[in-house]
Amino acid sequence: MEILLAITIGALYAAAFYMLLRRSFVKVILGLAILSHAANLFLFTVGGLTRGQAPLLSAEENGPAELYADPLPQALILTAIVIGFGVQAFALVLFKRVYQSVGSDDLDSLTGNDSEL
Amino acid sequence: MDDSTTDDTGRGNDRPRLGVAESLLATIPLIAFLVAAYLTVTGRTLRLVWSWVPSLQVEASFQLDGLSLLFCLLISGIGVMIFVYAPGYFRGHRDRWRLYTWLLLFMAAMLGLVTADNVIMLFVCWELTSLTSYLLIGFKHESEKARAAALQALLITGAGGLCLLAGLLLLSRIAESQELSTILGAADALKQSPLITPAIILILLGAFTKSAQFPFHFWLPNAMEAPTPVSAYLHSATMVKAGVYLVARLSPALTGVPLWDNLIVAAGGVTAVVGGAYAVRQYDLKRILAFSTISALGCLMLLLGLGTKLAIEGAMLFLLSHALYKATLFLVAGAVDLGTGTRDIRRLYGLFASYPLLAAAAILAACSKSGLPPFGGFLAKEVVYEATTTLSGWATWATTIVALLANACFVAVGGLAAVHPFFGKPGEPSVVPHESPPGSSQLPAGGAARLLGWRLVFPPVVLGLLGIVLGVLPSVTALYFISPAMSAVMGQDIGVKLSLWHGFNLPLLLSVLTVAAGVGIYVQRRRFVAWVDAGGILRYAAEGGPQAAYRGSLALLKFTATWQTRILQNGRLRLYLITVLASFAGLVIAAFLYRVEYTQFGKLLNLRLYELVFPVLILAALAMAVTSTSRLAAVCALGVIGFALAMLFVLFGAPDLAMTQLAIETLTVILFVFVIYRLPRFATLSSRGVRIRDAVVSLAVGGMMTVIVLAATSAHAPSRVSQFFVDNSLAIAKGRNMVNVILVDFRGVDTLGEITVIAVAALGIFSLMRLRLEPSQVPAEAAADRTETTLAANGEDASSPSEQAAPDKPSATGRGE
Amino acid sequence: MKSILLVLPLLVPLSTAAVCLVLWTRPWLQRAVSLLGTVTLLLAGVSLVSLVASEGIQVIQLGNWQAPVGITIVADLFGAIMVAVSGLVAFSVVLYSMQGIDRVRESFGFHSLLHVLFLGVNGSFLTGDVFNLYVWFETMLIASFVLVALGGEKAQLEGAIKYATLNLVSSAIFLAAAGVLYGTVGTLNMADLAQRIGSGEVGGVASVAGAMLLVSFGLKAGLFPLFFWLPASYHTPPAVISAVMAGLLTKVGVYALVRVVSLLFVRDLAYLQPLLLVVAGLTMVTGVLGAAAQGEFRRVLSFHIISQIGYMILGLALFTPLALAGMVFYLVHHIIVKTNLFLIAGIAHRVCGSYRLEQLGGIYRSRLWLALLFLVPAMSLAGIPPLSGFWAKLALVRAGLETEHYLVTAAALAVGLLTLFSMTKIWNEAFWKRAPGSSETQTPPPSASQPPASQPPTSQPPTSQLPSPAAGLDSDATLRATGNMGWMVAASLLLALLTVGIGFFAEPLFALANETAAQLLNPAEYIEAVLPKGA
Amino acid sequence: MHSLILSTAARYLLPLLLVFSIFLLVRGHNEPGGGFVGGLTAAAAFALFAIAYSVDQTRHLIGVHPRTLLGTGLLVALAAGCLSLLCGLPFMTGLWSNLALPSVGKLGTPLLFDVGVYLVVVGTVLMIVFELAEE
Repeated sequence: MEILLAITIGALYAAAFYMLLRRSFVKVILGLAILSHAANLFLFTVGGLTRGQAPLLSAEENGPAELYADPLPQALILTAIVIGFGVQAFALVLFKRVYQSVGSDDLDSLTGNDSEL
Repeated sequence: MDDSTTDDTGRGNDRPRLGVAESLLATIPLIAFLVAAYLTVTGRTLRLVWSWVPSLQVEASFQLDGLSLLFCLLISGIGVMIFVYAPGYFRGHRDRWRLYTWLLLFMAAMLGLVTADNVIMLFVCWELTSLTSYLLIGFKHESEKARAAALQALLITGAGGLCLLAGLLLLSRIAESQELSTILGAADALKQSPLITPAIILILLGAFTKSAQFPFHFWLPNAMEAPTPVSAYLHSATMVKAGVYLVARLSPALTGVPLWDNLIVAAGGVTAVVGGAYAVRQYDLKRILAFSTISALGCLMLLLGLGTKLAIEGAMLFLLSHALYKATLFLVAGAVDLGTGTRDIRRLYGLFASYPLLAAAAILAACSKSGLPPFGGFLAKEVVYEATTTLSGWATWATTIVALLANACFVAVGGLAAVHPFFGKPGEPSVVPHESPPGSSQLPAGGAARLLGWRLVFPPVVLGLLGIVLGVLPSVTALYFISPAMSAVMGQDIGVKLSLWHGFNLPLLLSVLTVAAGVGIYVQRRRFVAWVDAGGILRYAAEGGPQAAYRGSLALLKFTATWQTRILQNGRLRLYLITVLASFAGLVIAAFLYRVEYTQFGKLLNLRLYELVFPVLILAALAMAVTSTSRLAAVCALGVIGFALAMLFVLFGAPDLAMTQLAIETLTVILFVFVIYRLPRFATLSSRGVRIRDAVVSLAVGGMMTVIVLAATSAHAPSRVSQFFVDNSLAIAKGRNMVNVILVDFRGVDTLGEITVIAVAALGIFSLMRLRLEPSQVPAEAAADRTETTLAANGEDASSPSEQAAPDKPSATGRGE
Repeated sequence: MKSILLVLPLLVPLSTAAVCLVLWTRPWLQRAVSLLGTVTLLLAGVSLVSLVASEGIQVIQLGNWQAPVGITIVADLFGAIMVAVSGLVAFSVVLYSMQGIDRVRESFGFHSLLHVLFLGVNGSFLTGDVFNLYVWFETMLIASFVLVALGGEKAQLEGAIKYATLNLVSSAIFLAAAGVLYGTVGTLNMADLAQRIGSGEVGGVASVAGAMLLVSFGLKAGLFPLFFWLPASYHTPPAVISAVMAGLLTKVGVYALVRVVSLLFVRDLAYLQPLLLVVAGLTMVTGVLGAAAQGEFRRVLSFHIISQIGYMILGLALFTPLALAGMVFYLVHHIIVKTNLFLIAGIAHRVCGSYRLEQLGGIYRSRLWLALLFLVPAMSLAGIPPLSGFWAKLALVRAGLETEHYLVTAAALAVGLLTLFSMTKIWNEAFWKRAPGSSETQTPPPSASQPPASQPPTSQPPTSQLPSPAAGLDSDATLRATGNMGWMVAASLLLALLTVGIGFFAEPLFALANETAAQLLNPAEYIEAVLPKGA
Repeated sequence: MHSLILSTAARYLLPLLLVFSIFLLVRGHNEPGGGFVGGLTAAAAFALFAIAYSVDQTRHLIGVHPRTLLGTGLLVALAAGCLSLLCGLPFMTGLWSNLALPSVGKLGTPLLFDVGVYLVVVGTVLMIVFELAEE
């Protein structure tokens, strides 16, 4: 399963980077979104996959040494998902505003800041 | 108005009285002078040490020996005269206090430089003199020429300073101490170290740039943009001698190292000849003096490089007499400039009637410069000739000829700078027509002389007279100045005897020859200049070549800078990204090559069929997202990826994660739909080749991520903390949902950061949507008193911040719809 | 009490930010709260340094969960010094912003954002947990994204896009690296990681994570060839925002690099060191060349940040006690000086109405105090002794010579000269040159002329001799009419005095830097403080 | 977007969803849920209301500006962490009362912290949705 997921992750990253390398705003934003998915799945996979029980302890006692999924990567990913959402939402609106302000959705047209000496 | 004239003093017509503070400025150097004089007369050497930065072995340590004291006397003594002179020269000038401040700072730094024992202390003062020199050369900072000259001086001496720092650090490393006194004591260790060669080259680069040695000399004539008192002080008497001082200071340890000796002699010899010969062909009084200063500095270097007892003796004598007469000539030049409004010797003649005292001072100085008895210059020249004629082999011939040439030029310069302006007649000296300065009228300035105050006359007269004192009291000179200084330079106690009359000998013959040649050059100036200009070699060496090299390197710097910035900072996000990805891939591959031994992927193949669904779904959605030409389809694909991800989370025991993922994914898709419909349709903007390139790069990086995942999962280590969560979540943290317990308790701070992030993101979106400042189109006049920004605020929000906070500010307008 | 001191650098900015949010419609209260917050921050930082210096590394296990279970807050000397300096920047910037930010931006959460930024910065300096570091990085980043774009001017938005995109990629790499570390070592606590990795039980894959971290932090630090976002964005927001970012943000990247290399991946130095040396050299050179090519005050300064990051990385790469001490000294010096230069650029802009050098001029003539104020940090940046930058450079150059890395040392020296060159370029243009458009200024009667040094900073209404070029006006030009700049000057003066003070009395700071270097070279001390023996 | 069905549904769904969101919040410590998901649910309820009626009406209904929720939420979360400081324990140490509520379990500072998260999430999502919806 890890191999399959590894390939999936690779594909996610490849797609994300390919989209990020586009000149069109929309594609770049999509790339950022895919990148965030890629990172989350990456974290999930390298954190150790367990086809085990959800990390919910039973109510009564500390039951038998059950094979719980490692809760820590889950918590990390949860944090990462939320952070990613916030950052992405901001980036999304930022791109939109740039489009309104520049009137073009070609990233290559935004060179004034850098190249004018 | 001639731009080389009075406008640099910025004075008005009325002559205000000097303030008390201004008229008493000279007492500051006077105190220093008295201290130095006391120490000189009592013959004491002194060492003072304060702790400064012991962690870096930097102490504020000062050693006052004969050499230091000689320099101290010059710096403070001439300083007294400069500070008497300057208030007269700058009377009423609005910027005069700035000048005095920088001058005082310079003097302090210079005194520190010649007394410092710690090499870092020395370097600190060295750089401070460069900096103050920069600020002083740029005194007339509204003139572009002055700014350029200041920058040139700073860059040349600054570059040399950095070399010097490296060289001094190398020396200290060999000698294992940063105290000069210790370094000088470790002469043997120094000479044996392989590092001595770079150290010598670096130190000499520092010394040569500071002391205007060929080919770094060209900044000095340009530095004449500084007001004349500054030129007199920094650029003839003191700062430019710092390099000479440094070489003299290090002589006890380094004389005898062939590289050291040869480099100094070579640079000094060339500089002496080039500077001297080129001085004669100048028309601006200050430039004449500047080139002759260069020549004198060359002579000093040459003598130090020879390193014999006589040579050192000559160097010290020459140092002393040169400082006196050159300062005199500069001060006279300044006074004349102020009185007549010009420094062009073609327009200066017959001024004796107007300024008899100045003329006297100038003649005194010129006599000393020409080496006529009984002046200090004569003493010096005799010893110099004695030194050069007692060398062996071809060195005698070479150095004697150099000395002869330089001294003859000094005689001619004396004539140009001191005799001609006061006693000359119109038409002298010969004018090369195409050299006449643009815009200068051919009207002589001789008659239009202004009255000068005593402050402008007294200092040159005193300094000129001191030149005689030096010569007529040779035993005093020897006892108090030359012997102690020589002892310091030679590293052993030396007593010198001087006398004005040596009998009829070779040096005297050479002296006579010198004066004759000098007068010849002066009289036949036109012919001499023509001879000098033949082939343009001298001109190239003195001005053209080094200047061109400087300008060329500046241009090259600017070109390289612009070129590389245009290439690197090209403004294209994709190229930035590709660079980042390439670096990322490169570094990770390097880490793999260096660090990862082998990996076992076998156990990872454990797969259940139903689990296949979601990865495949993701891959399909990805393909759709990348290739789709419809925005909606791409967003849908994005949603599918997110949902498939959530399902994977469910499969592998992460219900909380799945729940959050689903909720966030829904929200994200909604946001995308909201926003994307305001953006234009997909367009294919890149060419096919670019797309293929990008695809290759992305696939490579993606593949690398796959490999990282495989490597990491195969090297999986059991968690060191998870069992703790299982054991303690309920017991201590009172929660059965371990993920939630981690989020709010075990790692609650992560969550605190997380909610801060989303809160700020919301705030950011709020301000992005509401706050739209734009450079305005209103005319500048209106902009000055009212705002030129338009704020697009909706105004629906009763507590709209812009309304409340800045009611009088921008006019709130609706969004342009 | 100790334990509170350690978390104060987090609690104070966060609560200040939250309170400012609640006080949204009351800018005066926000200002007061904000200033109070930064004063507390500064005091807490300074006391933290003195505590750590006297009692060794301080540790708090948040939530009372022993490491490596929970999140550990660690203040070693390095971290504590950085917290104190960032407190100083916070204080001076907020002081400056009393007049230095336009009221419109201020009313859109400027103070909250600023304090969230400080929260992220301090969190990054103090955390002892890799993933928590990621969280603080993100906190800092999102706040800086919003600050860069705050106001929504076109240039700001363009800069923000590049800034955000590249930094998000960097964050994604960081996140993945944290995952690899957890997956292959089984812990996120840095001390625990250091112990595991140091013990040799962990395979090479962890080093791959190290390489990933290097790229991620390198991007945030602005190393060659990852710096592009910096010159694209740093000059676009108002000067006060640029100042705080220029002073602090890249330095957090440097801090993280140093922390990770010196604590976790000492074993990889064999191949990292040559790499870092090359990167340091190229960073120095490309940065300074970029600066030399610019004709705008803030752009020159922005490129210089890159160049000087190179010096710090040089210190890290040499990895000797002296080099690391020099690096620490350089960090402190640079934060103070660079912040100040941007603040001064803002004052100059207020005075002259432009950031473009060709439109500036005449400041030396008209406002000597401002010229001197500029001269101090500018010359310090160029390493002119005896200002603070000189000691930093001296230590690094000496360390380079001692380890016989002559080429990169030569580059460091040459870059120093080029720094001087570009600082004098600003000086020439903005300060010495006659103000453009001003005709041959009539010289006032000499008797009436006063030594300009005695002019009180605020006595002249700056509008009186404005060239008012229509181009180059932007929103914070709106403030020129208000004229009053007392707070701005005070903030800048404070930093300038510190620069001079550190220069003339370098010993205390350098001794501290030496101790810091010793701590950095001895990770065992850090590990032991976080993970008591037997835990 | 004025549809009678939608507006009626929204009117009744709003309180239901809000109650559900609080349920998610409080049970999060033991079962899947928590402040984040709870906050999202509450925000969704308001968003639905905004779609059915209008943003203005929703703002009016909530009564405070979303950014105040942000500030308050942050302060609540911070206060939850700081309480332990008063007892001389490290920041963020969980303090528990012996009081237990049905289906919630014991009350303690972690729950308070989760309330802070809940508020921030509601504030964030509402702020974003309102801004984008109003355009």
